[in-house]
Amino acid sequence: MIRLSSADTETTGTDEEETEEVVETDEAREALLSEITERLGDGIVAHHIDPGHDLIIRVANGAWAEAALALRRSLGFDYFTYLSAIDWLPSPFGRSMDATVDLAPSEDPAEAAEPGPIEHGLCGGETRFQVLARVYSTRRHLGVTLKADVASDDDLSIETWTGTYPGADWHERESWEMFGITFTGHPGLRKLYLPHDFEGFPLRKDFPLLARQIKPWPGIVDVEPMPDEGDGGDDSESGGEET
Amino acid sequence: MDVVWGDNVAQNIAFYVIAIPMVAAALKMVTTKNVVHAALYLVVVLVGVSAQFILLGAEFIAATQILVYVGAIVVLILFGVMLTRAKLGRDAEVNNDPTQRIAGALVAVILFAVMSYAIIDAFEGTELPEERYQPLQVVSDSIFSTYLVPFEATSVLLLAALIGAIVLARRD
Amino acid sequence: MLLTNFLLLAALLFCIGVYGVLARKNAVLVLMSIELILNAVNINLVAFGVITGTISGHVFALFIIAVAAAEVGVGLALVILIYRNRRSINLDELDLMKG
Amino acid sequence: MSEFLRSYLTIAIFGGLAVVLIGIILGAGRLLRPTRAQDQKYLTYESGADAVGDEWSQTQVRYYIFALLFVLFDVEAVFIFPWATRLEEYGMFGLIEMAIFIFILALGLLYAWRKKVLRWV
Amino acid sequence: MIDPALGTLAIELAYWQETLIKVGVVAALVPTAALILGYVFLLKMMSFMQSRLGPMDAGPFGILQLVADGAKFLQKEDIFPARADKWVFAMAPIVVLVSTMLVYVLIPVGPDLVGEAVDTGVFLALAVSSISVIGILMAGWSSANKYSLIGGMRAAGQLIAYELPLVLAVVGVVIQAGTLNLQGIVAAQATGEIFGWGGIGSPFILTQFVGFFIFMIAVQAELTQTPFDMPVAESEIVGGYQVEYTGFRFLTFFLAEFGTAFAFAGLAAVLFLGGWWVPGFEIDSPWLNVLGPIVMFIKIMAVSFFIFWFRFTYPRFREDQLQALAWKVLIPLSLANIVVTGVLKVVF
Amino acid sequence: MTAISERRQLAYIAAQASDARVNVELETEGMTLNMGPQHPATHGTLRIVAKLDGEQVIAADPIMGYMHRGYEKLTEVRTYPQVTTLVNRIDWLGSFANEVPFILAAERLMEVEAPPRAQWIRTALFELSRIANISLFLGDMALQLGALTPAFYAFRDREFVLNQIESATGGRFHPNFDRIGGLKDDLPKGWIAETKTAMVKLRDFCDMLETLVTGNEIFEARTRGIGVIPAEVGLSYGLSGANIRASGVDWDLRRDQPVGLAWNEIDWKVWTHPDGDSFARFWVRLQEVRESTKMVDQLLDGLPSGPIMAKVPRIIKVPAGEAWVSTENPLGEMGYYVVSQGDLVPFRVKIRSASFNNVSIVPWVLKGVYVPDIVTILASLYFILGDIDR
Repeated sequence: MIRLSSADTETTGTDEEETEEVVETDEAREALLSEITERLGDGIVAHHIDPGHDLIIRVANGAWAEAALALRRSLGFDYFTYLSAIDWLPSPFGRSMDATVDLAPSEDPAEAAEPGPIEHGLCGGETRFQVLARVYSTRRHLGVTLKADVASDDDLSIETWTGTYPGADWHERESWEMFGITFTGHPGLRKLYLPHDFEGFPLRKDFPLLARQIKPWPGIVDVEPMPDEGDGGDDSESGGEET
Repeated sequence: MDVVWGDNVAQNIAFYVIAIPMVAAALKMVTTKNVVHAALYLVVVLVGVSAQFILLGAEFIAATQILVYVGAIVVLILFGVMLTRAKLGRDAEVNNDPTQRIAGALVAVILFAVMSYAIIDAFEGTELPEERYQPLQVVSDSIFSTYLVPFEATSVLLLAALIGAIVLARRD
Repeated sequence: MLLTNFLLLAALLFCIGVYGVLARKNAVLVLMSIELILNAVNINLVAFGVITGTISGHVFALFIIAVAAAEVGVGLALVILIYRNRRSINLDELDLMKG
Repeated sequence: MSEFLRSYLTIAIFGGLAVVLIGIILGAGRLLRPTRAQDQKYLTYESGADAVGDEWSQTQVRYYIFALLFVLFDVEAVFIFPWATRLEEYGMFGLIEMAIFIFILALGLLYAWRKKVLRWV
Repeated sequence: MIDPALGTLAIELAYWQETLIKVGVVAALVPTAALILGYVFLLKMMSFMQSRLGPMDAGPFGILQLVADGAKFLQKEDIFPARADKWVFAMAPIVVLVSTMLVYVLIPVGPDLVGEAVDTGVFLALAVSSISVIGILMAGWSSANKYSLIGGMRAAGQLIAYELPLVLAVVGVVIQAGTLNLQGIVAAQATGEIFGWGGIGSPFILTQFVGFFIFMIAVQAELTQTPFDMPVAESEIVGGYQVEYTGFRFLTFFLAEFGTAFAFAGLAAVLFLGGWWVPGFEIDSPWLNVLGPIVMFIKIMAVSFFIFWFRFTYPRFREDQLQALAWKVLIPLSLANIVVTGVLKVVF
Repeated sequence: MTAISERRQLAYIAAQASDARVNVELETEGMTLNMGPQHPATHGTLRIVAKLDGEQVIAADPIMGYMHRGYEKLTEVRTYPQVTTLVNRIDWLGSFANEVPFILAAERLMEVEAPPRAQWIRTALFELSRIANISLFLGDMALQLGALTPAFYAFRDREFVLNQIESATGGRFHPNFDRIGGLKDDLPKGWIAETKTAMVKLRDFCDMLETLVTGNEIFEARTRGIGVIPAEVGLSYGLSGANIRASGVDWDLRRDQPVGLAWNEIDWKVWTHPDGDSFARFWVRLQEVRESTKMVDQLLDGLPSGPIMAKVPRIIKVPAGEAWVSTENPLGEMGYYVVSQGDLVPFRVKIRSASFNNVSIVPWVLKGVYVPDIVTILASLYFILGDIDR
């Protein structure tokens, strides 16, 4: 097929420079943060602003439901985006799966590689599991990502959001079946996707992905050349991680 | 055989061809344990009655029988059945206890004996007239002259039935 | 064609209907048996109408069909009402009148 | 008379014919079609899942009132037809008779309408 | 009563010979009618309306497609669901088809070409067509399936709601013709005059257009065709009362549906469009025994065209809307039509 | 429109309330009807268990998972470019649109930006996949209501768009065309003119459908006032896209959050409808398809020149960080929360698919409707099973 070059386009104009406004400070989100802080006070453990993009707030476990209520009722965050969870445990089956050493298939996953220390993402964390959710205000056109630790590593529970955002119902059910996090006060934590007698929590990092156990990670088999590099004969190099 | 065998052989055959399934269906109707089956047996009886009307020359009544009884009343009964209980298969609780059933059978048999005696005694050998077809207009003229008052009363009766049924079937 | 044929058939249907009314507990079945009786009467009416050569039998049969329609309508409405109140349409359980 | 009965005999023959026709076709089908019994085939279809609860359960369809209305108006139609064929002879008197009849039954329809039972619930 | 024998063609036949001929003709007619309607309308017209060709492989332009389908259905296993009520399940399609067949007997296609011209003609035709409700209820109940039951109930509710407008719409015609006999109705139209001009007779559609309108809507509903096809609504109850049927028993419902479409189109042609009479001929001219069937066929196809056109064009009503339409619009309208027709008949 | 529709809504709500009362009066035992997984109205394998009273729904419970493929788990063992092939199977009718937010999230973490030309082509392909997706809905909605014919027109005219997508990307359904830092290839010769012709055809299709369907009394009777979702309720359930715009919420991520795509450079309009019923949802989608065809025209007219690929490393390792990117996909808001720990593979990807939330309102909205309305409402909410189950 003949690929046309950019010259084929009739109008080559509109090259007005993309407004490269690298907003280092984000006033709207700063203001929002202070508003939320005002409402929640000590409930806020940490926060992070990605200028121009996002505001991430980590609230205390006990302030989880209260945060939702405050955001919806007082601050006009009417739109519920999602609710999910993260398992911060480094994969026992190897970090990033990009090296041959990761693949050592072992009968006992626990001893295959001792998991490294837990590295929490933005806003830090205390527990292995974190719940995260996002709400959005259709009037301010701003969204907030909320994070919270579960009660403790032994008690994976947190308050439900269903009272504030009914849409959280299914998301909480999903998090419950995938991570085993209990949402206290949820009207009916039933399996959403999995068969009702399924055992285990598939999205936990220590839940083995059977397909990978049977057929090991093939490595990066095909890396395309960049368009401007032509057919570059160095595929062998790029696919070098094959096992 | 002169009691049951009349002059016109073809018509007699027709009569028995219709009557025997009718009686059989009627008997099944009062003995089956499935309510929907009973309603369907009733359909057989009703269609049979309609055919007997034809034999008697009452064409319009026969068509009415089909339109109203088969097309409407049976449908109403089927609805009623399905609204209350219509299990597939047998339904244990449709009959009274055996003593009452035997008593009922006894009553029916005695009644039939008496009636058939009376009928044969009174009308034995009476032939129906060969020309017994009654055209529709005769029926019509009769309704709209002699029987005008019953006719109008019918409408009031139907209205009353409708209102009664609505009041009963709906609880306000 | 003998008159007695029809009269005996009607009598038979009538008696079967009577048996049905006496032997059945289910209200709908009792109603159906009553229909049987009414049909037996209709056959009689038309048959006698033919024998007497008048039209009255036919007309009365028509009126009886009309009455039967009204009767079934109200009867079934009653049955449905009873069913709704008592979850049963067995007539022997209905001793409301005994107080 | 016999002509009259004959015409209905024809109709009866036609009724019988329909039954015989289907009988023949289904009989022919029996020779052609396979019969391989498998339990799965005889299950009740309910969109691929096992039936919830009883395969058959009672519906509470409340169109009883519709059926009743239908019966009553059907009876009305039965009386209208003979009248319609003879209206020319009855003239104005017949017209008024029937108008009263229709009016009274229309009252029933109106009553049902006002009572809001003409709704599919 | 009109002599049913083919007397005017000067052929004397015994009753049994005549009946045999009629039986043969009607037995061939019902499937043929279903095939013609199915092919012309369901396959081809629908395809062209939907910008596709439709079947093209079986026979020239796919005219044998339905025959091939029929042969296929014959080879399908005849499955009775385990929980079904076997006898009722087996009988239901037969009841429906018998009710269709009986209507055919009554429709005249020529002065002498009629299964039977009985005096209660149109009344009897409407009466026997109402038997199909029982068959449908039987099918719905006996299948032991929830979709079937809902479909059967809907069908019954719908058929009874539209039986009445159907019956009442005809009354206007009966008042004008003064007879229930279908041959009489044709004769009444043939001898009628439009403001003193009798060139084309007086088809009742001109005076009974309200009746015709109601009749056609009711026919559409009686046939459970879109927009009134809730009893078989595929997207809701997946075929309704037919859902558990397989093979030829299933096809029987289809045959009955198309057969009934043809029959009702025929009834509409007789009642409203002048029937088999051709302008310019005497009402008892023997030529009409030849031309009549052709004229009737053309009229039936024209009426069927409208029936199927609506089928392919409209979405489906909801059951409550349909009931409301029947009870709140069509029945009062048809009652008013009767009264108005009666008044006009008496006054003029 | 508003005044009339408010009255309609009120009448509808009143009717519903009275129906509910009637039911309590009649207190009958219900029947449980199972719709799906193999049911024509469920576009795949959704299953709705509805408790019925007569033909009225007392409670409805959607059951899914028949097509759960565990994408969130699978992404954790695939490199970033490989994830693209996975995610374009989420909403299989608008595949290209699924790839974009994930790629954008990865780009943000890598602090790479695609060149303008790539962005514009991305936007154009995005809109094309929206047209391909929603035009199917337009036909299907009528089909679910029993009108067979519009579905055939929809399939016929959608083909024009699929052809264009195929000739640009090589794949009709699963293009896998988007790359971190740009696109796989530039557009083929003559594509722009062909696409514009196709857009004209699609506009004709929209006009035809508008006359064919929206003017139809039965269609209106079946959809007006059916399944009314007030804006507030819809938002709290997380309804997005046309579903929430049909409830009068003037919110479109293309306008309000134009993440690195060209939407804010062209002239277009966000369509809303105040009613919030099934008709409104259909109507808004119909307008959106037409609007999208105009957008594609503008995008192709204004296509900037330049490279289509930014400089990115051969083997993509994404620096540690977290990013949330969502776009206005054909079905609604679709977003990815990507957590990277500096590896070849993502540490965790939360896939926020639109249909999941759109369907979660089903138990609420189906309460008290008739069985036929289940189909109407499900069709008008428009979901793709893969988008629910992921």
